[in-house]
Amino acid sequence: MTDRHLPDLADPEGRYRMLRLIRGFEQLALGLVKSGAITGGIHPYIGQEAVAVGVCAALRPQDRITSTHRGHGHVLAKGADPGRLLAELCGRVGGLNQGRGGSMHAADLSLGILGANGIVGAGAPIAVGAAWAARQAGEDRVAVSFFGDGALNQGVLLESLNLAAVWRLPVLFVCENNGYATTLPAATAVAGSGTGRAAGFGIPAVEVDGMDTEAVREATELAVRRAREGGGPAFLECRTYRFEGHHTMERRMKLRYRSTEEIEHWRARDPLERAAAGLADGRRAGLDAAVDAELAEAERFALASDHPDPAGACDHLYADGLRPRAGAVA
Amino acid sequence: MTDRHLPDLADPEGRYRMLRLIRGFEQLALGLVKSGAITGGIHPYIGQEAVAVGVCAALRPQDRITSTHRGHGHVLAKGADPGRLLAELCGRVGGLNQGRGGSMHAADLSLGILGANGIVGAGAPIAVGAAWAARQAGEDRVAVSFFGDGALNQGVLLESLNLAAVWRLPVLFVCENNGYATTLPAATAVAGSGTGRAAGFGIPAVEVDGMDTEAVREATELAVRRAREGGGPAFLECRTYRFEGHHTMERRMKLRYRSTEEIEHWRARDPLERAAAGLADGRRAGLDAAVDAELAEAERFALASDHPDPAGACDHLYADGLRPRAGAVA
Amino acid sequence: MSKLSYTKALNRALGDALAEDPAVFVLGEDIGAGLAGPTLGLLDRFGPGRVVDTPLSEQAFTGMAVGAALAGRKPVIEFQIPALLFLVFEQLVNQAHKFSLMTGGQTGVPLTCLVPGSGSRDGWAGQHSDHPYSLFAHAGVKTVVPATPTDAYGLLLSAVRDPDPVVVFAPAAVLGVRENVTWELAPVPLGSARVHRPGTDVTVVAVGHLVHEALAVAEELAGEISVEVLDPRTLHPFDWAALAASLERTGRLVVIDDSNRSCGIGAEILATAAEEMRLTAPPRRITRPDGAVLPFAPALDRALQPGREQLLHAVRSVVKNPWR
Amino acid sequence: MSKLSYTKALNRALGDALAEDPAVFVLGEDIGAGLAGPTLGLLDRFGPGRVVDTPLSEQAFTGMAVGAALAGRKPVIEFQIPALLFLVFEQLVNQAHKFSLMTGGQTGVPLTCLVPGSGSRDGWAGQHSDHPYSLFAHAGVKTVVPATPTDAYGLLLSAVRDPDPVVVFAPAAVLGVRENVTWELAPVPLGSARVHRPGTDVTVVAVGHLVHEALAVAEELAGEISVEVLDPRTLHPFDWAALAASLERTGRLVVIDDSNRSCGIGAEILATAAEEMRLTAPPRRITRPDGAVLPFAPALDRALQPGREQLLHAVRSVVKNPWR
Ligand SMILES: Cc1ncc(C[n+]2csc(CCOP(=O)(O)OP(=O)(O)O)c2C)c(N)n1
Ligand SMILES: Cc1ncc(C[n+]2csc(CCOP(=O)(O)OP(=O)(O)O)c2C)c(N)n1
Ligand SMILES: [Mg+2]
Ligand SMILES: [Mg+2]
Repeated sequence: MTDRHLPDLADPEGRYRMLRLIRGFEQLALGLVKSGAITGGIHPYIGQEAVAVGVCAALRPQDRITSTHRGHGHVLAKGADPGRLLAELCGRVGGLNQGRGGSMHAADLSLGILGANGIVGAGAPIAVGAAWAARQAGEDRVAVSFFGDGALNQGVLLESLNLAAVWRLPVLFVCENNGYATTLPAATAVAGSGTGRAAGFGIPAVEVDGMDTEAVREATELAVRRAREGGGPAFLECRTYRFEGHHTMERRMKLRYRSTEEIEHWRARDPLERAAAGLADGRRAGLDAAVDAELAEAERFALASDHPDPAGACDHLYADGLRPRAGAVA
Repeated sequence: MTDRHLPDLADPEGRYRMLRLIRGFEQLALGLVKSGAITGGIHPYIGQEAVAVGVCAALRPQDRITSTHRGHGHVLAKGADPGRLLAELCGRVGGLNQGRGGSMHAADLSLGILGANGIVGAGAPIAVGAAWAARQAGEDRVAVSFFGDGALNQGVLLESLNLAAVWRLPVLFVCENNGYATTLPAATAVAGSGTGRAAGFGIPAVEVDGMDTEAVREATELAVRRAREGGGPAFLECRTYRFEGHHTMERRMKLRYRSTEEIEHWRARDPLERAAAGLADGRRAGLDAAVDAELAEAERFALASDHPDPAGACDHLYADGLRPRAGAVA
Repeated sequence: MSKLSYTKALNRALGDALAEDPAVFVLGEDIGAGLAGPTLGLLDRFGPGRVVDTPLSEQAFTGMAVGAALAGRKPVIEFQIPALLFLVFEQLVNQAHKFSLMTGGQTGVPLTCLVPGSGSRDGWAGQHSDHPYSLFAHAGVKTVVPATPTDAYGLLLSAVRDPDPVVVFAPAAVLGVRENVTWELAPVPLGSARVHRPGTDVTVVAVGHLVHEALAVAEELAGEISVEVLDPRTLHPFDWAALAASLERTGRLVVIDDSNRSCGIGAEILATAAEEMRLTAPPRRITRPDGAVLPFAPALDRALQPGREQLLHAVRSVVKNPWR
Repeated sequence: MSKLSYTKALNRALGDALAEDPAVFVLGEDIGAGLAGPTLGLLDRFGPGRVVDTPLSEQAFTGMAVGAALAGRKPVIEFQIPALLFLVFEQLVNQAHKFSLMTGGQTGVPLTCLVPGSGSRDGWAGQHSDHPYSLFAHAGVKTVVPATPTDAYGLLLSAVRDPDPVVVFAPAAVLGVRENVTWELAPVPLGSARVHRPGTDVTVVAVGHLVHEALAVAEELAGEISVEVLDPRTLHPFDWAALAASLERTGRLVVIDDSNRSCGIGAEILATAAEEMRLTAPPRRITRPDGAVLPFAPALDRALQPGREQLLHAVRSVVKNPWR
């Protein structure tokens, strides 16, 4: 599965296909959480697909991204194999990370995917470092840091805005403002605004409709072009919404931080429907079928992949092969 | 020395007196560093006195401050006894902290001085917490966080701006922009501007001439009045300059990060001279003499105070009196 | 009274602490919704002035808690993940812990940090599965790991009342434990160990959820080996007198500890016992491996955690092997 | 070659590392000016693309270094104060250290952290005087504490070449040490201990600057007690084979370690020795007290640090007291 073609996001069909792939992947994953094939649950990306797809449509294969706890969409849109991502979620040896990372750490360094991340905000300085390295090497690669509205209040992210700005690095900060950090409304947590903050660091910042793939793509293209030409970082705030709970765990809880009306309001703005509306007549069904087939194959691959051998539980703990002392001495 | 009167900063004479006290205190301390009576050196505040005095002139005794590694000016202006501060710098039992804290940790909780601090930016959230506590108690106390331009890039400080803003707390953030964080020019380290950043968090922010005590006082009064009335935090950027090196250690090094012209330019704007110009004819000499007498007494007090007994080295390690196990068991 | 769950015990301790002392307040992420359990219902009962939902700014709100403590309040912070303690190491260890000594005793910092769900939770992987209590014992912050619901109640209440910073770890693996409580819940002094089961051949010191594993092993070995199970409850300050008394009886020591091996609390217990106490055989410890990072796949995750089989083996071997 | 100072050795290692591998770069605060010593002259020699002065944003620039490492670079961060490591615990322990395992071996993070002036510096007080190396040994980050100029050179060079994160502590108390170097400077493998002085009665394991104290004590006791002085040099991974070999000879162990007592490397060494090695008498350790905060006044500061007198006493008592 390693020599597969990278997904083509250059045209609207390709982008719709990816939106649909992410949506279908998450639905498949939700089922596997329920069945127990995925342990620990996931943070579903459903509803936010336009951001990952719109941004990645403006990137090149050698560009790099850092992602979040809610990372499947970014990882897929940047080109990761759905079967290997799903195998990772299932903790199998065929997974992107050999089953060692799981949902929150899915990475494919060969595709410039420097990892989902379990710590809010942690990806931002990593993207800054990748951008710095590219700039020093004279390459015109950019780095994208995806993060949520919650991350706007993380010190390391704010420090990263300054580093990127003061060094004029080719970084794109993409804030996916889905209105909530878990149960906390952004309105009561984020003073000022995301774009206002970025502007305070001297970073050009725009707000984009995060339910509109094309709007996201266009804004990203502008920012990325400027960054490649040495114009420094940019900040995109994508107003979006997650249709599901924060985490699959939420399904078992009775939380009331979002009203049914609010959820319905946003569901009516489904990015998939919007993208589908732009497709040529009759194309949708074919694309859907192709995606469904790909997902079926991904599921087959993932579930056929072996569980890792517990004897290798410490494999890769050190890159130099150092074996740690075991936890019990007989 | 505990029932001394708090310094009166209500009129220009009182403010000049305090400027002169801080200046004289620092010069005295510089001498004691040289003589070895003060171990470890100090970060002299000389040149920046107008900020401490201007800000504290607008405060009440029950207001609270958090300070920095360069804290003597703030601590004195908020009313600490110069003799006890000097004794602290000399590590004597008569010191503010019984000789346990030294220059970088000088504190007098009874005066609302929550401590100098050895970690850049660390005082900011502490001031936020003090302001929160005051607000919850229904008191109209404010809290002031002093910090340097270097701290503008510390994550915890940026997070603190958000907390203060989103909770509308009575905190005043006072940035003393002296142009450098050690050797690093603010111009190459701080993207955007301090005030721009604060504004990005929705905090009213003004720039003030930090060499002008009256300008600082007036800006502080406005901000403090609004904060007491529930109007939330404010941010003051005071453009100032340190006449000495970053730390007394610097005297032994040949560093060239500041030009002689630049230093001369700022020395010509000495806040003491400016304040002196506003005094009634002939008053200056008398005030100077009074301050010199007070400093002589402070020195006498400090040097007469006992060195602490090494047997008490772990005293106060825990507030409940817990004695730690010693480092060696016979 | 009937079955009390561990999480409910934490919840009750917080409620009682808030009720008994107006200086107490609780802050953290999603605590209004009671997401993690210990704060459930507290917002309704005490209002937003005492139960404070915070933005995602661990450093600032921990520093804020320090400032509030300096102004006379008693903050309790709930952290959603053990790794968040890494983010606030400066505020906790370098500020809160040091204020008392550095100010020459002018003030303490009565701050409590509660980490419900520490250690491994199946499927949460490398960044959410640490058990970093030994780091705080090393730094000198009071460190508590309750093993039972009543201890969870009593230790958390004492932690909140304590004038110093305290970190309370509530291991994920005990959150579901329930206890039949027939007596009045009461505070448990910090620094006091508990002998869960007396024995004469070997002392097993077990930390947190591993107390239950140790009890199971003791039961399994009953008749063959008489195992004393000692729960230190507080890792710093440690109840060394209780350990010494136990070793006077048994002379043999096995520690089971869910932190990384090197410089963990297991090391400390073995070292102190070897230095100062009666040992008739080489001691043993069961821990995570050195520098462990828990892999995601459940079987790998479990393979790195100390377990019953290893303990059984260690207890048997300690009884067989005197000093060489 | 003539007298090489410890700081100069660090400086030379950085220069050689930058010269030999274009992937290497150095970053930190005031490193262009060479304020702390180890980076002196490097900016002039290698330019601002390889020697990067950073804003005061420890978390972001440490995370940035991780990102640069993932993109193929080999960053070396100089930290001005040991406590700054507390600020970046997340980036170092929870990100850099974990990437290799969590990515299933896709990448390592070849990041070196250098802390010149760790431990107490007279007059720098509570927040600038920690010696937190045991925290990193516990977390599993490779941890190095060189005691001599040639070791400082050799270990730092190996650290920079290493594919994993490494923290190098250069204790303030050895920065002034000079050594007559008559041989070619060379890398020293991580994880290899060094016997500074052979002996037959007691093994003294000394960390960092305390190696020099141990040598002085050994000299003072010569004729009375034959002391072997072992410098582990790397605390994680630890050269357990060297310790075992030494204890086969001596059977007696004293550790002198400038970190806090509980869960420090001293505890680890005693614990491992007690578990696995030959000990004919209870081992001893000299450390800072539990949870130590160094007070400002110089005499108080010194009172909390492990010293020669205590070591002398411990060595004598270990020789006198077999197991009871
Ligand atoms: C630094 C940090 N704090 C807290 C958490 C626990 N946590 C995980 S996701 C999350 C909410 C994040 O909100 P946001 O950044 O808006 O992303 P979203 O979940 O909405 O996609 C929280 C609090 C964490 N992982 N890291
Ligand atoms: C978080 C942190 N990083 C680094 C240091 C070392 N350090 C002490 S003062 C200082 C410069 C601070 O600059 P600034 O905030 O502008 O204050 P100034 O010294 O100019 O008054 C540095 C880097 C520290 N104490 N804390
Ligand atoms: Mg969100
Ligand atoms: Mg400055």
